[in-house]
Amino acid sequence: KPQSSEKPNEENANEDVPKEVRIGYQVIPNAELLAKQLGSVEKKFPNTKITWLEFDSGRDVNTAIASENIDLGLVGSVPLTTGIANNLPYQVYFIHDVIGDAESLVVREDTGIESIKDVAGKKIAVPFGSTAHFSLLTALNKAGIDPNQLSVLDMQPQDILAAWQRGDIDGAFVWHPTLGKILEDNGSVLLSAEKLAEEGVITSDTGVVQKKFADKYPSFIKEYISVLDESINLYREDPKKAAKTLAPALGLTEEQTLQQMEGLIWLDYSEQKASDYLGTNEETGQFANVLESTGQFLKDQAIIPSSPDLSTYQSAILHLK
Amino acid sequence: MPLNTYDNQQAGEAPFISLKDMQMEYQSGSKTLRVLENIDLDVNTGDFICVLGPSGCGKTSLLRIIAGYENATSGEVKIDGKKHKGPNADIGVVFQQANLFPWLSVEKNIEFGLKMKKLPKSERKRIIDHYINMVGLTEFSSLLPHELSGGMKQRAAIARSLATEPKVILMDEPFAALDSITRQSIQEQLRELWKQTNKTIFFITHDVDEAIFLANRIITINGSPGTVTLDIENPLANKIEEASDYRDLKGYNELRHLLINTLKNREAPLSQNLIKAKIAAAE
Amino acid sequence: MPLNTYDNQQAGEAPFISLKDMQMEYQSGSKTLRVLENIDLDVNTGDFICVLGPSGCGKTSLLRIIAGYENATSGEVKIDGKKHKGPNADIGVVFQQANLFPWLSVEKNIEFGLKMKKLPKSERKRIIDHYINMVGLTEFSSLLPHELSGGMKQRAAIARSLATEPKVILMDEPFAALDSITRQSIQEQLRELWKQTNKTIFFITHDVDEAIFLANRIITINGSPGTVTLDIENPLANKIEEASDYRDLKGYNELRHLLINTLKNREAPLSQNLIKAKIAAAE
Amino acid sequence: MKKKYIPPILSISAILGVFLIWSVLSYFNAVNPLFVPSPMKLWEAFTIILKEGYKGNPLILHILDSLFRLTAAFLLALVTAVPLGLLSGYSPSIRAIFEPFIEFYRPLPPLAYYTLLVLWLGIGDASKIALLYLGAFAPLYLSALSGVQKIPQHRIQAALSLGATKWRVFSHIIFPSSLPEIFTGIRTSLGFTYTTLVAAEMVAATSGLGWMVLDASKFLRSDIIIVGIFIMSILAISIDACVRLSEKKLLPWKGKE
Amino acid sequence: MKKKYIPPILSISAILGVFLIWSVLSYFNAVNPLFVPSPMKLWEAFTIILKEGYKGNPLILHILDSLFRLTAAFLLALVTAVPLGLLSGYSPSIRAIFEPFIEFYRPLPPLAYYTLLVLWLGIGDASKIALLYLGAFAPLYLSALSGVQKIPQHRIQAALSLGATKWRVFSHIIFPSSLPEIFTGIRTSLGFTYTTLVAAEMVAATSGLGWMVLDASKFLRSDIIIVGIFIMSILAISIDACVRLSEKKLLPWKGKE
Ligand SMILES: Nc1ncnc2c1ncn2[C@@H]1O[C@H](COP(=O)(O)OP(=O)(O)OP(=O)(O)O)[C@@H](O)[C@H]1O
Ligand SMILES: Nc1ncnc2c1ncn2[C@@H]1O[C@H](COP(=O)(O)OP(=O)(O)OP(=O)(O)O)[C@@H](O)[C@H]1O
Ligand SMILES: [Mg+2]
Ligand SMILES: [Mg+2]
Repeated sequence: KPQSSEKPNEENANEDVPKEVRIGYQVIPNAELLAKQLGSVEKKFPNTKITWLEFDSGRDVNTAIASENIDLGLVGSVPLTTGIANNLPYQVYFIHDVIGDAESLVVREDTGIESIKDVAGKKIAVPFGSTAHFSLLTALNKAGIDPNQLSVLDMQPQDILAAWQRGDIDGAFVWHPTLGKILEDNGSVLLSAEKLAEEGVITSDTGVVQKKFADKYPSFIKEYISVLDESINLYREDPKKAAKTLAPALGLTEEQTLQQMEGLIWLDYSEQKASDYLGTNEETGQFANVLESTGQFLKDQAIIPSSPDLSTYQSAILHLK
Repeated sequence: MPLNTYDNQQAGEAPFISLKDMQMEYQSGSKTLRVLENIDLDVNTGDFICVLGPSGCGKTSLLRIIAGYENATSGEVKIDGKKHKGPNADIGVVFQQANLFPWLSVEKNIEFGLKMKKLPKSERKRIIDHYINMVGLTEFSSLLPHELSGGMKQRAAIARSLATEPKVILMDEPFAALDSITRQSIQEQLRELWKQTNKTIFFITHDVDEAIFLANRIITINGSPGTVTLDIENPLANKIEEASDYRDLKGYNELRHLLINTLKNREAPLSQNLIKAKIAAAE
Repeated sequence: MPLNTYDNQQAGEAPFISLKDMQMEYQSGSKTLRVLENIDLDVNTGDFICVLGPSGCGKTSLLRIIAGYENATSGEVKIDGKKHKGPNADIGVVFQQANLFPWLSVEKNIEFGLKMKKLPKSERKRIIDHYINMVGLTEFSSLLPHELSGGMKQRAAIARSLATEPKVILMDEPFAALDSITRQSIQEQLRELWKQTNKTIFFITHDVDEAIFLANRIITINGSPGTVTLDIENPLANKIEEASDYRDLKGYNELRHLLINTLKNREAPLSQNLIKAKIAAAE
Repeated sequence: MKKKYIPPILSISAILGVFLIWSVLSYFNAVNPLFVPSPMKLWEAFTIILKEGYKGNPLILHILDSLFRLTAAFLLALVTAVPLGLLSGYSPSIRAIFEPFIEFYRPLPPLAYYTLLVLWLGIGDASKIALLYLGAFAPLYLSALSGVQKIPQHRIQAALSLGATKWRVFSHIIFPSSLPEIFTGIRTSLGFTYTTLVAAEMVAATSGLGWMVLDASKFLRSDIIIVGIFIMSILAISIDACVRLSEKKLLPWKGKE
Repeated sequence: MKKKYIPPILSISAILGVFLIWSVLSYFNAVNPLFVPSPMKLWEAFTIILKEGYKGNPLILHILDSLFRLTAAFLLALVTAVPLGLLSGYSPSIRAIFEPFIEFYRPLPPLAYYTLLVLWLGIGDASKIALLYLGAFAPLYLSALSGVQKIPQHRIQAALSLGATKWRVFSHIIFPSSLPEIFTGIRTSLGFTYTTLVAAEMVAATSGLGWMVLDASKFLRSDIIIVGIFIMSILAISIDACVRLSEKKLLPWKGKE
């Protein structure tokens, strides 16, 4: 069990330090991955065993949270909405990144698709249940296209790549590294998450924490956030160096890494406390509203059966003193 | 009309197996098939009984009831004066097919019953050696059953039954699967063994010659449902050994015809005295 | 020393099957096992030959060579004067186990060979009806083999072999699996059939009585490798029918002893004349 | 007499018992409904997808889509694997040519080569059917092969002695003789193919029972997952029952040779 | 004499032929190397992962991790399924209690319930082993059951007539008599369990052969996928050969009763 012993430790000072913390991360160029690469989490908590577990979808992170296998995790805002709607016992403590160019709708150059209106009748692939899925559906909705007018295919990124190479699909809403690879192969960006964000359709990758863990070790989270903040500062000061550190984890060159990092917006914790995002105890942030509208949209699209009201989303955001 | 002309040799002793007015029925689907009827039979210690009868008359059923594998539908089945308590080591059985345990060597097969009796190891060894020698398998004691010929398997099965020293041995056409030469030699061995040990043997066969050669008492079962139609002492029993070929013995042909005709139901069953007279006349 | 005392009944005709100095060897691993040696044998049209021999002497091997399933290692095997061309419809075979095609009804099984011959449907029907009636299975013609008893299966197999009208029928202990009463009746039928049709039959058995009852010519094979040790006319062949029990016939016991002793190799093989004399003396 | 009723009664009691415990636990909220939804909730989920379908397609369409893929793959396997297996049993040379490849792929987890199939055949039904086909192929091939090998030699000899030619032996003896084994192979093959159904519907599907369960798992819909599982199980048991029934009809002599 | 060498020669020729065609096509770039990498490239990929491992873990560790999961699951299944199967064969009541549940889950695709297993047992080895365990369980159970049912009645009666008690019949007759069937079940079970290996390593694994292939497919590394497939196949064939060998040693009487 993660929370180590239930009984209080002998030494008062150590009361708040967990013996082991299990972090479910995903390979996305953000501050958490940077901190992992630098080993700064381990440095910060010398008395805690840090276990990193790699996940490749928000679905598995949700499942791992539900089965209490991880304490901290990273999920996209859409799986997060699904999780909250299913009463998963977790709270958002951090926004790792707001998705910009890093998730885009790419179409083949030879299909003649020039605007979102042209996708009717085409084959567009997207991993279902992901932020990209949500972005695609929202974009279609905004353009007044019924998803039934085209075929939206449920595919994992690697399958998208394979299908693209074979010419089986006309376009895909997907993230890196698949995004980079299909762009190189006669792909052009039709629409990006950044563009949608400008229209108020925000998608992001969030850090979630097991509720029990948050109640028990608030100061750990605080300090973990400070580690993330350090990473963000490092990136801001020396993006090249950050890219160099991340490149091996992504299996890319430094330039490619840097390019991908630019597709994501990194916010430090103080920025996140603004009312546009997480907010504070006193002033509720807009992020809960984003989640609420995401949930509402998913429900309207009959993707999830029901979405809770705003207060549920609000209480799923952790405000640290 | 069952006919019981056999006069008890050891009239003083109580019979070891005793069936009284026994009936046997099988349920097949919704139909009831009566297989045996009005069976009255006493088996005495030391008897070598051969049971003859046409196919399907209920010989095997009778044996299974005595072995305790099946319960009679009605009537009394007593072993040693007590109600039958199911299959047990007092009643040995040798089946038509040798039926050895295929994962045990000849030796281990014979040891099985002794282990069940919880005899100490040295004792077991002694008994195994004795019986394995008796059936002439000493050289083959460590072979597995599938490495033996049909006759060898059957001999091992007999040794296995004997080793536990049951009070009676039931045999269901044990030699039917053997070729005629092996068969003859194993018949001779069984006869010898019976003489030496004075075991009680209940032996089913459909071969009239086999019955004449082996038994000191011959029973025929007939009809449907089967009943005991003849139960006689074998008049040739004591002369078999002396003769070079028992088929040349006086009275052999008469006995043979009598048995065959009884089996075919052509001749009315005769009384024991009449049979004796007939055979005597032939001599 | 092979001994061939049989004098050809139809000396004018060439024998249908003719083996000359035939040897048979099996390769088992690196060893060579010689099974048959110096076999000289002529089978004439109309013969009913019974082959006797102890287990393993090579009877089945001989039959398989004649059937064309196996090639002799050396020597000559001629059918109808020509080199053997493999199994074909001229040489019918009846196996020890009935060996019917389990997915075909009795009727269809019998039809199989006729279909292979590409006979027209009406013709097939006629032949099937004839043979199915001959073996007494008319009522059971549409049953599948697994619905028949052992004896019925064997009869169907015989009908199947006969229907294609082979020139010779080879039978390998066809009645070994039957109980004695069924066996006796089917033996009688086979004998009858042979008389009616004058078919050539080559019949393997290990039962001396069966050979005496059926054959007009008896061959014994002995030793290892097996050779023909006796080849005689059956002196009782013509008297069998008249007698109520052929075992009561004069000469029966002598013939029986002769055969058994030859099989046991106790007595030196006799010449045909000596045998005739011996049997005549007994009469 | 009454003894024969005991087992079915026990079976039914065991099933009811589990349902009861499940209902009671659910009722008192003793288990997280996310892990084990209550029977009531399952029933609701079932009636909803029955009425409204799942993600735009009616339930029956999901079932039919899956069945179509299964059937197509299975029939394809039947008409290729069985003749090849029979020929392999008849001719050691043919067997020698094909067997190394079959033995090579046979033990592989289908998911290991699925990506390759998608690369080769695309994302349409072709790759899905190919995956199921490969699952169905090996058991059918092996059963036909072993069917031929188990034919008693004397049966073939009997046919030859009745005048059959080599080709007639193949069509009239080898084939019908192998049918019982082939039927066993059909059941194994269908069973194995069925277990790869979900894997086959992982890529680029938007219909099918397997896809439904996978999609539900993305949205933590344990109720739909479990309903899907029930439907799959019932479907599989029905398919197997049909095969068994037709086996009994077609091969009354099976096991009684 | 020479005839018996023909089939192996044909097998080897067939394999070499395929390699040759493959090499030639690759050499002339007739096929997209993404779809079918050249044999050379595979060999390179193999030597690299042999020397440097794959994603931080040496190749042997991937193999051992997979083997550990397989073995743990299989042994667990062996010690539970076999006794339960034997008991079910011996007592119709026990069978009646367990069979509905086994029949229910048996035909299910493992991926259908994998999400539930992860929810219940977490993302660690527990859920992976459970998935493999369920795959291994049913064939073992069924084989033990059918093993008991195939024991000739007269064998049990013989034991009783030799003085065996009911319990001794179970341990001394039922168990050894069922061993041949159980061994067949072991082979089926191992084969089936093996095919779920990749599925079991789909969630939150960072080692194992299955994970390696899946991870490689994320980056479309066809070379690694195919190398992984080769390793898996060779491993499976070796495992099966071991089982067959020990079967021959332990049960010389199998098939010759
Ligand atoms: N378990 C059973 N259920 C129903 N009927 C049975 C059963 N066992 C035997 N029968 C029937 O009982 C009758 C007698 O069978 P049994 O085996 O005792 O005959 P048998 O005299 O031993 O014959 P055989 O000489 O052929 O062995 C037969 O008609 C048989 O079909
Ligand atoms: N295919 C074979 N390979 C090797 N040896 C064989 C083969 N067939 C028969 N034999 C051997 O040849 C010998 C003669 O066998 P065959 O079957 O001809 O005897 P048989 O006289 O028919 O015996 P039985 O009366 O027992 O049927 C035996 O020792 C047997 O082991
Ligand atoms: Mg009987
Ligand atoms: Mg023979």
